[in-house]
Amino acid sequence: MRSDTHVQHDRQTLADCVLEKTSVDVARCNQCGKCSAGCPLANDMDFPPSQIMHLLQLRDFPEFAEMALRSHTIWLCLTCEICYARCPMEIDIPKLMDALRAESLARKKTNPKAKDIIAFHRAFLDSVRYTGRLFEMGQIVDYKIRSRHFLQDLLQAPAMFFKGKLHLFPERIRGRSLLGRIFARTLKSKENRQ
Amino acid sequence: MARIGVFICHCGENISATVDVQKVAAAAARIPGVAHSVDYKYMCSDPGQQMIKNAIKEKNLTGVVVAACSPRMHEPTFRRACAEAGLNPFLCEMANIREHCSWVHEKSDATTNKAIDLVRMMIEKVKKSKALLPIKVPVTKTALVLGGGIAGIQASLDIANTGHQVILVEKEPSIGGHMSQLSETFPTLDCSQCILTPRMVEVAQHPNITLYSYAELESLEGFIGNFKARIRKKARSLDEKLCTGCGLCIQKCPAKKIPSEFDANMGIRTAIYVPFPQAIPNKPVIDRGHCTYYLKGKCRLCEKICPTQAIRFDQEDEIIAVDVGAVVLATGFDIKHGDFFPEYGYGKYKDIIDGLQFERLASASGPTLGEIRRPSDGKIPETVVFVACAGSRDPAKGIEYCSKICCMYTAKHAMLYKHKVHEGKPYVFYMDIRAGGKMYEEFVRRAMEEDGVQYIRGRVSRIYERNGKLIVKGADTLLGARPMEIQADMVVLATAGVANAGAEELAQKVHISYDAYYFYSEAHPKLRPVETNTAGIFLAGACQAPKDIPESVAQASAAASKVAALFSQAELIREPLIAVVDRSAPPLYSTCVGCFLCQSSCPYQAIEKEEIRGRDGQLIKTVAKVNPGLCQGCGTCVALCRSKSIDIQGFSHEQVYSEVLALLNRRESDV
Amino acid sequence: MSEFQPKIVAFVCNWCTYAGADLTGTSRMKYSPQVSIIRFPCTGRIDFMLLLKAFANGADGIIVSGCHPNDCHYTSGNFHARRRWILFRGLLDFMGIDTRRIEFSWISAAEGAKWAQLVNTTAENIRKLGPFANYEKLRHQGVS
Amino acid sequence: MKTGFYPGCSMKGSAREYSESLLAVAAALGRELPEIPDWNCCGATAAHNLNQDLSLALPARILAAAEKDGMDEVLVPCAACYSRLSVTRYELLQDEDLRQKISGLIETNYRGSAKVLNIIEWLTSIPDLETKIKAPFARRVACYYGCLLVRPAGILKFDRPEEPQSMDQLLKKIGATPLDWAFKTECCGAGFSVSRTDLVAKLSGLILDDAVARGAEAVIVACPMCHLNLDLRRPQIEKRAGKKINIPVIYITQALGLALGIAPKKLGLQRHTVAVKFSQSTEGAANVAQSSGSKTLPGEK
Repeated sequence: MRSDTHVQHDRQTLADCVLEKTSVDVARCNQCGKCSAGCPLANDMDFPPSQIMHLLQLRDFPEFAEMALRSHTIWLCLTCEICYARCPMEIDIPKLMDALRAESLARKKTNPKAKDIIAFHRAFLDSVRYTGRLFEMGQIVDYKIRSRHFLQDLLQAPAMFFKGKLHLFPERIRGRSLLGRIFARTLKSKENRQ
Repeated sequence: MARIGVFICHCGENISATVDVQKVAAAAARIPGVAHSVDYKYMCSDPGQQMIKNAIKEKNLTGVVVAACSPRMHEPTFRRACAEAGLNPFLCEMANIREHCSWVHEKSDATTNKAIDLVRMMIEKVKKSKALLPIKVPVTKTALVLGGGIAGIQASLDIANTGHQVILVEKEPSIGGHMSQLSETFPTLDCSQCILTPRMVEVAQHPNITLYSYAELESLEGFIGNFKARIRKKARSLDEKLCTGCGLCIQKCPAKKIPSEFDANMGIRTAIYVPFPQAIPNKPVIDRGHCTYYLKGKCRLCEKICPTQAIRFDQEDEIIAVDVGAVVLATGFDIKHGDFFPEYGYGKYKDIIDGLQFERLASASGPTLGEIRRPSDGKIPETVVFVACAGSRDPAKGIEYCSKICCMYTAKHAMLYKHKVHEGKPYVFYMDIRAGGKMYEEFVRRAMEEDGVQYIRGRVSRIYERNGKLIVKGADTLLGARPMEIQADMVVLATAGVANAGAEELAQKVHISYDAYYFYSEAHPKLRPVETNTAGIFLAGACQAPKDIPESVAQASAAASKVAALFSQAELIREPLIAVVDRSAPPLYSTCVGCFLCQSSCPYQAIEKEEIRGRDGQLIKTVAKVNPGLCQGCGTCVALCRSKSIDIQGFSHEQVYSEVLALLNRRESDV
Repeated sequence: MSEFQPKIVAFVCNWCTYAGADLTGTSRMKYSPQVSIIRFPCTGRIDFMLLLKAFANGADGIIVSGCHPNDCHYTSGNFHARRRWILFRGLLDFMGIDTRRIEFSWISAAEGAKWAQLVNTTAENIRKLGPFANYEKLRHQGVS
Repeated sequence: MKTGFYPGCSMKGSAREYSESLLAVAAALGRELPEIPDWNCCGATAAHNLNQDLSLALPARILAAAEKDGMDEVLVPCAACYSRLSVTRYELLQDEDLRQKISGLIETNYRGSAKVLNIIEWLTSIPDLETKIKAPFARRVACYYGCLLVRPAGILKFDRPEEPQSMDQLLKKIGATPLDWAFKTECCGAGFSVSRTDLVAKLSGLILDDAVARGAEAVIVACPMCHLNLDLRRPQIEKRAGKKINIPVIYITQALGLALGIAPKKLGLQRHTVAVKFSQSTEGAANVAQSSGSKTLPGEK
């Protein structure tokens, strides 16, 4: 049960927590490293995927689980699924990454380097939440405020605009109120934090 | 009326200390049918045994119960004593009043009473016991060996050298198997053919060995000591007696560009061919799939050129029936081929080859005469990447097990490459190095230390071609799993060792069990490693699991010794404690209703169908029949039988029921 | 003997449990004498009519024990026994026999201590359950 | 058989030429593509990065809407949306409890009747497409599948995750020469287009490099995100690579549109950052493409 997730932190190991929520079993990993070898961003990660697996495998060492939760890796994962496609043990690593991101957020242990990425995701979702669809212009602006990267893309935005790719006003769908409720039920509630 | 003799042993103090043996003897004496009841210090001693023998003679006893230690200890002793006194040994039973009574309970009436119970049980059992005669099975002292690889060769020679006949069947045109394809062998690096070919010649010349090459097992019936095998000798399209193996036909054959199986498709051969120069027998075969005559209806060059007119285009397959007493399966293994590794481009890029193909490249008799030249353009590769565990330990590719031989042969390959191409750069991607074996670890160390092979700990993620180079994307998990790229000229995949294509079909033909990967199952993983569950059929070599040469040879000799032991007596003598289907007078003949539930439950295929026919030869009913040669006496069929028509001697319904009743219906007089 | 002393029959296979019980003896471990062993080549041989027979003749409890799964001397006998036991349990219920009166277990030739323990716990349980009173009924049902 | 159409947000904005060309093609082929009424965003990467239930609820609402509108299948041209919708359908059909939970969240009972189609499945399903070709698209093309069109293969059951062929087959039909290249399914950087442009520049750079090296005249895509990264982010890519890269990136529907003889303007080709023009003769590099690549190829440093 998710409601007592926070209690569980102390007793339940991160590996068990992941297993329970995603049925991905890190014990299956035999550390062959094929995932890391094929991961497009392994070089930019602090821990390539196979090492994240191992951090969780040593389940009796919370300090390692901590490293996984605070890692930059989980936010750099592009969910390109190449690791899953090639894993000899057929372990759904992307799903595991999703779970780790959720835990990292829930336990307020997100890696500072990931702030831009998280900011972008948040901006994206807010745009969807209030209009029902992604309002790119609005999102970019929102993102800039959150990330404080005011100058980025300044060169390209106008070009996009003149090519008719950026609208100044968002499209709004009728089902907005329902969306509002969906967001409220999911994002806000601790119940389903994952 | 039964006349049972009961003998209570004190076993020194071991029994008498806690059990009142006199009381037991007295109680036994009161049981109906007991003609003689005594106790003695050491029943197993000579005087003790003598007591029994005398009593049998003097009191002409119809049965004997010895209450002493565990039957697992002395049952043979006392049964022998009875036999010597002229009493059928199976009319002698033991009551275990030591291990199961005196040693495990305190001194008390309860303990003594239990001893009495145990004795009474055995008395009642013996009353129902029948005299049994040991089963004698005649043995045909000829062995059939399937597969002419190193395992089959070794087994055949060992059996033949014990003076018994051997029929060796090989499906290829020549014996030699995979070992004959190898260049050099780890860990000594001696040339494979140099050590193998003498053995092959020995087989050819051995007076006790009949070799059928280019032949396969058609069918196998019967049971241990008495198999009937039918062998299909495939049409070689020539008369072997006339052919001298001069090879003129091969030189003249116009169809020259056929990929050679022996060279793992790295070389070519003609349509009429011998797989390799040292082939045994050194007589060609016409490959009808490629021969111009069979395809186009004309040519027959070989026929014209042959000095002894040995060619026979109209020759047909021949079926040979043989009687054999034992079978040794040495059908070997294969390595995984085909498009099962798209991320590596295996089968797509010419310069990605498998282990056997590298062996042919490195072999002095191979298509490149031992020079390491890559298939695509014949260039000498400057950088070669060896990938271990290519398909092994990889459930996603359907293989969970470790193929065992790859670690060693990969080290060998890297070494051989370095020895032949001094400036060459060999890299090995590995997961673990499994070098258990005499001089194996040292061998791998040599590859690393002396030949400078660079080992990278990790699986390769992907291989693709770019500008004539093979880009190998890997990562070293010992270096933080950082991805790395190697630009290779050639890649050698140590693809998984798998069972032969025909393995399953053959196993069903000879009724043996096999595992999920179609490797043959041994009777016991530790204690019966070369036997199968079917008596008289033995295993040797890689058909049981991936194995290297030393192991295959060792197992082959083990199988041979099992066969020799079987052939050492004129008849197979076995304890008669086996199942039997009842027979009764006409018109019933048997209570068996022919449901054959027993047949499906028998782990030994020991139950056959028997047709009962009247004098007019017309079928009356089909009933079950137990093959005494195969039955091991587990009794599973007995418990399953719906009409209670099948029973097991020595543990018959009558016997066990009376044991139960005797135990539970203790009469006051007994105590 | 004021206390109720149950009669317990043990049906065991020759290769694992019988040898295990021998080991209990050679290592001089003690257990209660209410249990007597009947030897079979394999648990696969044990016809469950025998168990009914035993109950019908006043057995208070029964132990069935053989080789561990995959250790069967005859490769698959113990699996047959297990499958049959699962069916038989239902039959027992139907006949109004408390299934707790039968102990089904695997004991290897090396588990002498486990045998002693099994016997003692079973004897204790049966003692708690009391004598198997209605075996007379079984007789009327014609089992005997 | 009613086939609905889910454009997804980007096809209304940054990728509008994708929907323009799709609708033009659909019209030319005489196919109806009604939009799912009042559709919402699928949540894309952001949703499943932050919250699983949300990442299922958003697509579920879309599919439920399609069902309510009586659609038997839904064409989802955006590979990213296609992935989200497919995964959602799969997971909810796998797990009844989850299905009910999500149905509760979206206040509609989602049944899972409507099948999810990607652009290639849809185009392949069109009978004798070859016969409708007016101006064969006779170019050497690098078919770029990206990630989400073929992975996770177990769920999508579309094409194999290594060396997929479906798009190549389709391009052959319209007269193009698909090349055998190495980056068919490597990731372009996807959702990092804004937040980590540096990484996108790197990954997309590698992809374009290989396409050019093999002598491709165009990269064909079926995903707005891939297009955004390979086309709109070209300045950043070139800046990082320190060289000019001219190869255009074309939506599969645009290529088909050209082959069907539809005016480039109607296909929105003018909206690209990288001008769509084909320079050198087809012949020259054609045999380069065939060769095992042992000699250095044009565009290779």
